[in-house]
Amino acid sequence: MENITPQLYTLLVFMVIGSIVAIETRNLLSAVISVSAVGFALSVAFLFLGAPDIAITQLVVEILVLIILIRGTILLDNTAVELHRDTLAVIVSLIFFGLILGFGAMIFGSRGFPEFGEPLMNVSRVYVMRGLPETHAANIVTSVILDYRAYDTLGEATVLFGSILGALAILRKDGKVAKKEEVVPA
Amino acid sequence: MKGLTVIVKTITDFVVAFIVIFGAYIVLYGHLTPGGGFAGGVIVACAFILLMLGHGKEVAFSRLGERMGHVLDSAGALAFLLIGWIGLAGGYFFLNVFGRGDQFRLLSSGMILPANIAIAFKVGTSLFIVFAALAVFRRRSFRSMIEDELS
Amino acid sequence: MTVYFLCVVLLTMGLYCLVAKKNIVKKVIGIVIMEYAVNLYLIIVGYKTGGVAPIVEPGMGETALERFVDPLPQALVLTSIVIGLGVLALMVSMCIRLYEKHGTFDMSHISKLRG
Amino acid sequence: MNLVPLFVAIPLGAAFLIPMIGFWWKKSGEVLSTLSMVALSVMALASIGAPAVVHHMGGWAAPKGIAIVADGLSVLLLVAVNVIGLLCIIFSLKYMREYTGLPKYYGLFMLMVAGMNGVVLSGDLFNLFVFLEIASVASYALVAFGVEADELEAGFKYLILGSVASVMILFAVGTVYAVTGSLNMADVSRTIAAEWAGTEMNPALLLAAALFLMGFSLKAALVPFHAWLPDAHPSAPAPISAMLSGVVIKSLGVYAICRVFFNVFGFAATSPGSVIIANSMIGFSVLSIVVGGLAAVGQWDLKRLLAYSSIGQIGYVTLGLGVGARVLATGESTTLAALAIFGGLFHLVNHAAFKSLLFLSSGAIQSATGTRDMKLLGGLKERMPITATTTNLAALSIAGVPPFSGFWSKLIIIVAVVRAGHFGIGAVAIAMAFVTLVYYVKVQKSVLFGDVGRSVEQAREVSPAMYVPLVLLAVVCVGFGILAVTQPAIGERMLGPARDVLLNSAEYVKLVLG
Repeated sequence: MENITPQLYTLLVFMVIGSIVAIETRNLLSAVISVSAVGFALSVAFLFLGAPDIAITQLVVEILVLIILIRGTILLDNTAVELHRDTLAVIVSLIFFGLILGFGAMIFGSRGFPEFGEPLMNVSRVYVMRGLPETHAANIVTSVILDYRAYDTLGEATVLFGSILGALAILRKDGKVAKKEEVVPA
Repeated sequence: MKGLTVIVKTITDFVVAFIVIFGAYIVLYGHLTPGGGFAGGVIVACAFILLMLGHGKEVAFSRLGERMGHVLDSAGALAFLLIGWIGLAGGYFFLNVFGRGDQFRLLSSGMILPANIAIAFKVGTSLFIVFAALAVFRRRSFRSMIEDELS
Repeated sequence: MTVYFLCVVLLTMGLYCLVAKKNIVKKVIGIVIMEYAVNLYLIIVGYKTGGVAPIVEPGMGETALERFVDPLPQALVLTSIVIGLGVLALMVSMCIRLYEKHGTFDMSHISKLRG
Repeated sequence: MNLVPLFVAIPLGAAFLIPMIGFWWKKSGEVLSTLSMVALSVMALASIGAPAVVHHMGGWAAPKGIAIVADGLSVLLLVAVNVIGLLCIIFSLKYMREYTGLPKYYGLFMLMVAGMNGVVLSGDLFNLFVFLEIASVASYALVAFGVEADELEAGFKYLILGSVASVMILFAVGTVYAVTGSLNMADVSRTIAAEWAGTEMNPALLLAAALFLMGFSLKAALVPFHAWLPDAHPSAPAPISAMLSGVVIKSLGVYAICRVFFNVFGFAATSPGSVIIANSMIGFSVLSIVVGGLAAVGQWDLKRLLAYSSIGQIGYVTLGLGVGARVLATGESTTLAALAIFGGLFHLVNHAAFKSLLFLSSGAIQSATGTRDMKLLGGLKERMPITATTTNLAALSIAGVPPFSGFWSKLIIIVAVVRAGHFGIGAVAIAMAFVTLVYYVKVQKSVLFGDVGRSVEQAREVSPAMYVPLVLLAVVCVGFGILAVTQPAIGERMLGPARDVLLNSAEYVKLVLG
């Protein structure tokens, strides 16, 4: 089987650069479009990593995220971001993140963590081997999300329901009923 | 929101039907090919959003009213919950009590197909509603503010 | 290993954006980047070298099944993407309301509560 | 067939139905949510003392499918969540009249309850994350429910920090999955115990533990991660503040810390990793006790004072649990660990009762006088006798005045801390208990007694719909405290099973995997 590492690294570096642009650019529209470019690169990366379901979902969600972000925020105000030169905060956070990165590098290189490309497949072996005979779904991912772990999917649908309900609640015109004449207590 | 030019409107009308059909395919064949209720639902929602962007909100709302959207949203979620309840009759929540049928056929794998359809309904309508709410809200509250800034 | 490392880089960049930037749209973007990083991390954890998508075709034998990548992280990521979308919708609606109240996206002009 | 899934299915059904039929039937929210909360409370109270139950979702056995587990600890939290939820709903019926969009409010409230019930029942790491998100998303929206500038800002802050916590937890779940190849808590626990007990902990697992600790501490608002709480809790409508301070930070934060660290990672003797985790738990707790207590003294906004006090009191809960964890990790006597954990859980239940009572009272005061600024209040004892009495009882209890329940739980925690040899920490805990007394005396002086304040002159007692839940909670608060001490069998019956779950993780594995 072909080696996907070069493509993966290219995409990852592209994503990192895209994120830097998204974070540092002073125009909000550019920032939103850059972050969407990162999302599309992520979708392609999922395709390379053998996850077409996730790639499709990521792609369509990314379109929606772009529309919502532009429609919801940028159209209101696309003035350039004000510069805040808080040098101390930046230095402190850079040192802190350097520590996190070093810590991460130490852990992912340790012997306890499985190498890239060699998953343990402890429970998943059962899904792969028995998925079709047990659930009759050819797409093993679907058999996992809608049969073996359908309860999670109920939770997922509920999160979406809750956030939409919450968004509608927050977009209400007025929070409180307009006060009528106060009743003077006897 | 008045909508865009005639060219855009015509193309939109033409394309929307195909997008909906494609979304339906993604939903119905979710257990056999990549995709599923969620991706398909978002695609259908995108079709309605396209309609809304192209024609203005009135046309989109005439195809799917706001109240109808809420009802379908809740109904999709309830349908999925109901599938879990049906399983409880067999002793376990989400027990797959439907007949599983032949492998590799559309009507197979028991509850997965209805669950996919329920999720697609839920996701499609709820995303459409939230987009509509964001767009409508912007118009309602900011028209004066934006006009002030432009003048 | 370098792949994991790049995921962590992406994650910390999102965190940096969240901490250092004052604009609330930038903060939203930071959250989105962090979610990308976590989703990518989960999928990479489940990748098998030379693996194929876990979709059975008629007539596949045991050895073909052995080459499937891990399907469980994919299921988790699907859920996590949806959750991210929901939270984004909620965040954007709050941003809109905050803009309506203050006329700006800049947190340093919005912030009144002392924390 | 057991009915444990109904704890999640009933509130979810109510939450889905309410916004749908709210268009036609305006009262749907009130009726449906009260009915389902009554049902849930009855079910929760009925399951006290029942043997632990495991339900395999979809009929798939444990590591393959998702298992939900109702053992002693889960039942304890279920009782707290559902009973307090019921009282908050009753309080909302009148209090929330002044807000618009009530079907949305009740829908979100039921989602929050469903999320918390799902979290405390879940036996699967990812499932725990999903239900945690349900409860969090609902509470983000509820904090900003008033859509005023302050409320939106507090909600946004809460949302941002909550999302960071979620990302951390998800990252930790991914790491645990990468190392153990499973998500079921019992299965993971078995793998960790088999491969890593007694040796130096796998660094990847240590990373996961650190991320879990940070994520859950953010949800529990332990001190360095507390920045959102003092804004979010006062901004929410009063019943939601009561829920947030009373049960949400406990079920999403403290419960999750307990479950993940005691039952999944396991505080095995002689494992250096466990000692590090236990020490950081103790460190965060002491910081929370000190910062929360001192910050509360300086507040003049009643709800802000209560919010800071929540940080401090949660610190006592995690202090008890952390000391228990440390004793387990260093392999000292199990009885001492049992005492410390018992104290922590006792304080958790007590705090749930009296802090929700205090927040509901503050809501009643605000609705009667129109303010929550303590400088404008005063002399409520004459104008609102019932509210003032219940507030006073709760304040005495939280301040640790004997014979109220708060005194006993703090006493047990401090005794355990001292007996474990942490004299400095014990001294701090005692000193901060006096600080708690100081700021509740301040509340009493400037709100309940003293001269009648400017805003209080026109005030009168709130309607029965609002004070009935207050009285009920006060009865629970005082009665439970006195009974738990005079009749140790009752305290043992309530808290004993929960303590045993935390003490013995092998038992949990056996229960779930058979």
